[in-house]
Amino acid sequence: MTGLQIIFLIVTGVTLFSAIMVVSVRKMIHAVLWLVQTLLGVAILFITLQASFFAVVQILVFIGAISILILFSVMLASRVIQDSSPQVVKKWWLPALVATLLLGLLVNFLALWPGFETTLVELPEGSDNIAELGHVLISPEGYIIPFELASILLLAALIGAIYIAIDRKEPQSS
Amino acid sequence: MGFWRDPITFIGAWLRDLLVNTGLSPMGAELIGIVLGAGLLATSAMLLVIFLIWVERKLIGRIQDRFGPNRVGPWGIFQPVADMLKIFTKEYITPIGADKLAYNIAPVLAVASVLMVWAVIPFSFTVVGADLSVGFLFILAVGALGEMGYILAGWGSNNKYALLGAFRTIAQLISYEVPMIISALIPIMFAGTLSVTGIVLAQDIWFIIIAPAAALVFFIASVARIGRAPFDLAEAESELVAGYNIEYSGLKFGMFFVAEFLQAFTMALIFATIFLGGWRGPGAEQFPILGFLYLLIKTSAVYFITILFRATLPRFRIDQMMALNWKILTPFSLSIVLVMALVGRLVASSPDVFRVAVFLAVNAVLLVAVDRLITLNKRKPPREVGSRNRPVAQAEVLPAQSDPGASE
Amino acid sequence: MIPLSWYLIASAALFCIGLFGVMVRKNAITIFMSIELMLNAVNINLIAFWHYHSQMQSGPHVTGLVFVAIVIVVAASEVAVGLALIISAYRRRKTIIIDDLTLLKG
Amino acid sequence: MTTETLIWLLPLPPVLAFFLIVLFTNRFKGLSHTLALVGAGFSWLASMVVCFRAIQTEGLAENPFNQSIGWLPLGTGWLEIGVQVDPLTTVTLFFVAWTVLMIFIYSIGYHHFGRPASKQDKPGLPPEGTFQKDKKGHRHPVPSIEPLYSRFFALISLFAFGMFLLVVSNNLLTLYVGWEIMGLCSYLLIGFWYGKESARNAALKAFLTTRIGDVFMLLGLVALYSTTGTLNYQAILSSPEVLERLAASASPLAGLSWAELIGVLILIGIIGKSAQFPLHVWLPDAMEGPTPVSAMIHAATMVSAGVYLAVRFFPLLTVGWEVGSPLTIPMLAMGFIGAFTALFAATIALTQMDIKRVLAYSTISQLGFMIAALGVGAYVAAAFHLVTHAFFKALLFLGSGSVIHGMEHGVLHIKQPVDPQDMLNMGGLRKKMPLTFWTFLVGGFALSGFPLVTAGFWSKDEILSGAFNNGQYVIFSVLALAALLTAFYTMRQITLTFLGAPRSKAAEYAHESQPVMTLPLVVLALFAVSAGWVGIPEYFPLVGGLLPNWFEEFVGSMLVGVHPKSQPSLLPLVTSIVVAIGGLLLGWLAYRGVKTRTDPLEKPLGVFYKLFINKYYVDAIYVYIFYRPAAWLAETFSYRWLDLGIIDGFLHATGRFSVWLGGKLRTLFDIPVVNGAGDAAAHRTRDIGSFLRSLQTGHVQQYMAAAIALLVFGGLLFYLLGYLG
Repeated sequence: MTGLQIIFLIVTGVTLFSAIMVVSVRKMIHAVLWLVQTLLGVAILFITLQASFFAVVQILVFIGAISILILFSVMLASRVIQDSSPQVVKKWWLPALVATLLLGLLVNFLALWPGFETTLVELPEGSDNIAELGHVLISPEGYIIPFELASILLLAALIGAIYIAIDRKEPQSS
Repeated sequence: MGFWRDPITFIGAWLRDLLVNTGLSPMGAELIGIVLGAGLLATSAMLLVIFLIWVERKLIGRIQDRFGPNRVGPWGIFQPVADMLKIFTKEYITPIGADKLAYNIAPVLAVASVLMVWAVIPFSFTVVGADLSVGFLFILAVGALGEMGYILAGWGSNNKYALLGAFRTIAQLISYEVPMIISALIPIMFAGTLSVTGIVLAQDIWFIIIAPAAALVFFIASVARIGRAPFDLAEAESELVAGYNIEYSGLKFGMFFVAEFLQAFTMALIFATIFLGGWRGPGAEQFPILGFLYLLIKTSAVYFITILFRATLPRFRIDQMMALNWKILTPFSLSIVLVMALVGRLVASSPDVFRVAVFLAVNAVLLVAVDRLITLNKRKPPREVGSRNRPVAQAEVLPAQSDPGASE
Repeated sequence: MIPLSWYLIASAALFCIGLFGVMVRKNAITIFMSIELMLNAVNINLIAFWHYHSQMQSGPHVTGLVFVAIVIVVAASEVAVGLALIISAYRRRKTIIIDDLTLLKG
Repeated sequence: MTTETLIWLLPLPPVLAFFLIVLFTNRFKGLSHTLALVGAGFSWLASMVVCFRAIQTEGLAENPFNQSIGWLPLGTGWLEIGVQVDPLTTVTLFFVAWTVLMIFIYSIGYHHFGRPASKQDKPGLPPEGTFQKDKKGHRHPVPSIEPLYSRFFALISLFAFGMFLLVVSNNLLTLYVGWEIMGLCSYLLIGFWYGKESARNAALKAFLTTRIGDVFMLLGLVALYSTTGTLNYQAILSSPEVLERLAASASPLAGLSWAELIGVLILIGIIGKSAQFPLHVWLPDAMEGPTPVSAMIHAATMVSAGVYLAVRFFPLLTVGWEVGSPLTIPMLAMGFIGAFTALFAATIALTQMDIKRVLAYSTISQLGFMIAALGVGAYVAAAFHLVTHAFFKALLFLGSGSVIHGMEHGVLHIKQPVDPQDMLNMGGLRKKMPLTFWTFLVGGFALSGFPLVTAGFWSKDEILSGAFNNGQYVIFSVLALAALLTAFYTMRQITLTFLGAPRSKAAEYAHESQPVMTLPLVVLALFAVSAGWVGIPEYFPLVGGLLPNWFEEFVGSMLVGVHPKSQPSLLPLVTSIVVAIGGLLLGWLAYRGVKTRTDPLEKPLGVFYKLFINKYYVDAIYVYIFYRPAAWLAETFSYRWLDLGIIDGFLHATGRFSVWLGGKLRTLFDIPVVNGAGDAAAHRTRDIGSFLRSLQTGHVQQYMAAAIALLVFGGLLFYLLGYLG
């Protein structure tokens, strides 16, 4: 049990607990806060995996943009969401059973793989070379086409979101 | 001699040796050192704010032809301390219907997000909290946590004004993040790294000389991001009472207050670091203590300019604020990045003097062009909202002034 | 150091929690948050395998990171469009409770 | 740049100008004419450079500038197109470039550039003028700018392209392309004021009439290509074997060799283009177009293209002929048609009162001279007259345009409808428009062949001597008579227009045109005089031999075998001097005192006058012979009988039958069988659907739960199977 393992266990515990809170608390705002905590936990997991760039990106994108967007929409829609009524469906135990079974299955299948028990050692310095990542993303031998597709996807999402959410002044139907 | 050259490293080394000699494992000693250093840094930052508040009040007082604080201590220097003590003793009020979790966590987030920035700033050749390879991204990312704080404060207070203020703040912060990041791309591009230390080390020539246009955009955007005048419409007293923190009292309000000042100073610090060469200056490598001094001087200069901004410029309307961002700064910063990247490529291997001359010329052309464009496209004045004939208090119905001699 | 299996199990657990949330929550926005959880689980997996791969090949291999970047892009686009859809649905139907949005009921 | 490249590029600037104007600058009038002028200017410059280099080159006739490229891959080889500059091309290019440029410049003034636009002006009608306030606030009547100004410049640019293309091409195909482009432009420009019915009709008439000639010409080209396998000039005209073979082989048309058949077919095309009898009827009507168009298309360049082609194909037309031997069939046809047309048109011109129509008939007449010259083998004389005629006829047309302009100004001023083109309304314009008068006088004298000074004298004299020397005395005398009449009607025109006293108030208020219009007049007048000096025959008394007869040497080198050297003979010389001076004198005597609106020739000529003024009733005859039957065929036979009766009847019967058949099919097959099966399938589908719909609860989460449950179930199954097996 090294220090890193202890840190990992604590962080994972907090993360999973927060995730459970996300899906179970009644107040939506609190759910968002728990979500933020989960995402932070995931970011720390990234750091333990020596992917600090993506840890930071995780915070920047998921917390800085996505959570805030969700927070906004929660506030906009809060008038109709009564926090007092139950937030889960009546037969919630059935999906819970299914999810637990799935978890068991996944772990079982993964355990069949010989690399499952590999211990991850520390990578040499500069393994998450951002410059290298940038080169790969825009080099013709690398991932230029997925990268461009992702750009187009972002643009399309931008335009689509504006188009969908725009408040059209529709004629008053009698 | 070593102490005077570089006191912090000296003390750190001494402390570590001491702890190890007492029987602690080296890792534990390191841990204690980190905790102590972080605590020290946060505390000194907080103390700095007290001083900053006094400086700002004094300066604005001078500009507005007043004395400013002048009662407590020499030149009123202990006035913020007195205020702080007063704030400590105030009662905490939690409004009915407030969301307790959000209401209480918001001020903490606000202060923490600012303090976290300090972790990656190199204060001298040897002193840096954490030399992250993605340091600059880290600065932006923790800014996102601050946004979280504001929106939670606005929501948790269960107050319409607070919520409106929070919305405005978030809209402003998210919007101005765009030109800020884009213009910050230029130092990153020239330095070739995201590490803040790397950016400082790359500044043999200050980046403000190479890219004054980008520095200008960055400065404007960062002033807007900290929500100071002329971008202080989130807490526009005449419109929103006090913005997102209207319902806060006591120490929680104090935390927001501190966060605001600290943020202003931190922005000056970031600007000084990435555009003004950070701690660099003559002899700063040999005598790292000089690095502190240089950084302090540069930061103070930038901070002084933000105070001048605040004291001299009137507040923007919200549509003007948005128009400035989306119609001018964002396209402008994009074009700066494009042009600078191209020009940088073209003159990459030229001698420094020539490079700087070319960059200055290009920046001048860009600035003039954008100025021309703004002037040419000056729109007709926006439609007036509301009627021109507003009810105005008539002189004859005003009560007679009872105390003409009352001072401020 | 930490075994790979821990990461994989944590990621699977996070994924299943997200899945559970998607299946049981009534509120469209919370369902969205659950989907974010699932995406994060995927990212943990990807980065863990990136680490594993780099370790096995003894040298940096950024391919896994590219996947992560694209997953993040997809997540961002999905949130933008999805939240716009929710707002739009809210405007028309005045509800975002998923049980009330059953126009396609047979 | 090599000369060949330059020749390739030479026609292009005007067509670029055309596209630019049409596509982009249609709204900007100044820009449009600038573009057109720049285009024409570039072509002019290139032409001058090419001409200069061509003249410098030794033995140009044997080794012309020539370059071909493969254009269309055929089964056996390439259809080639290319450019060529030989002596004939050089002289043609020279006068084309000059006249085109001058007329472009002139057009700016003619269409009142710089004047205000009038609201009453409609596109497709000549501008009617408007009022303009001067500094003191007085309203002056001023002409207004042409509404379709840009279109005009676009079209003449396209026209210039066609002409340059025709001139520089080295094969009949591109020549034909240019030929047809010019035909199209001619149609569009005659109908430029399409609001006038007369203009529309004239445009249609010109198009259809020239089309007759063009169809025959195309037949000639096809025949030529099928017999020789090429359309290249050099391959056909410069190789004696090909010509021999053509002359020797018999064509399917009885009694004609291939050479004669092709010659006759091409000759018909030439007749159509150059407005020879009997296809001349379109040219006088073409005067409905703006005057620069008349000058350029219908006097200087396009109608010359026919003659140019005839000159170019002289070796083919005359194959088997030598000096002194009997004429070939195409030559005979050319000689008699040309001579007849020359006289015929000259007589009509005697009686016309419209200033432009007189010139139109004179053009027909002069073209007849050239065709007749070719008919008698006077190759060089024809080419020479082609050049000089282009200059002085362009000059005359532009001068008449200037006169009309001046008269229109008078009309505007007196505000009464007076025909500004009627010569009986003019008179005394000499003092009002001195520059126009003097240049017009130069042009007129050149046309009538005033001895020694003018270019027309030298070229016409050569034609007469050519006819005389070849023993064609009939043709010679007819041409001499035509020349006399030419001088007469020219003097008649000058006298009526410029001399004497004004015969209407409009003429009193006429005044000189702008410099932009008079400058081209002056330039062309210089050429109308000096163009003759390059071809003074050596035997001529007094002045002969002072200047070398460069033209004959240069152009004459084109003819390898037959080279009729001009021989000294006094009779034609005396004749031409006498007819020229006599005609001019007679004209002046007859018309100097005209004060009323009657022609002094009306009484003495009697029934002939009526014949002349009605143009020998040719148009009326055409209406009876061609138009009426064609109209009957179209209206009664084709439309009433064929279309309505037979075709429609058949269609209606088919329709009724189909309706009946469809009804039967529907009641007997479609409803019971197809519909029944379809309905049954649909009903069953609906039943199954309504059973399955209960699965669709509309709750997304239930779907998802079901899908995941299925996955888990499958996984378990797989796991168990793996565990067992």
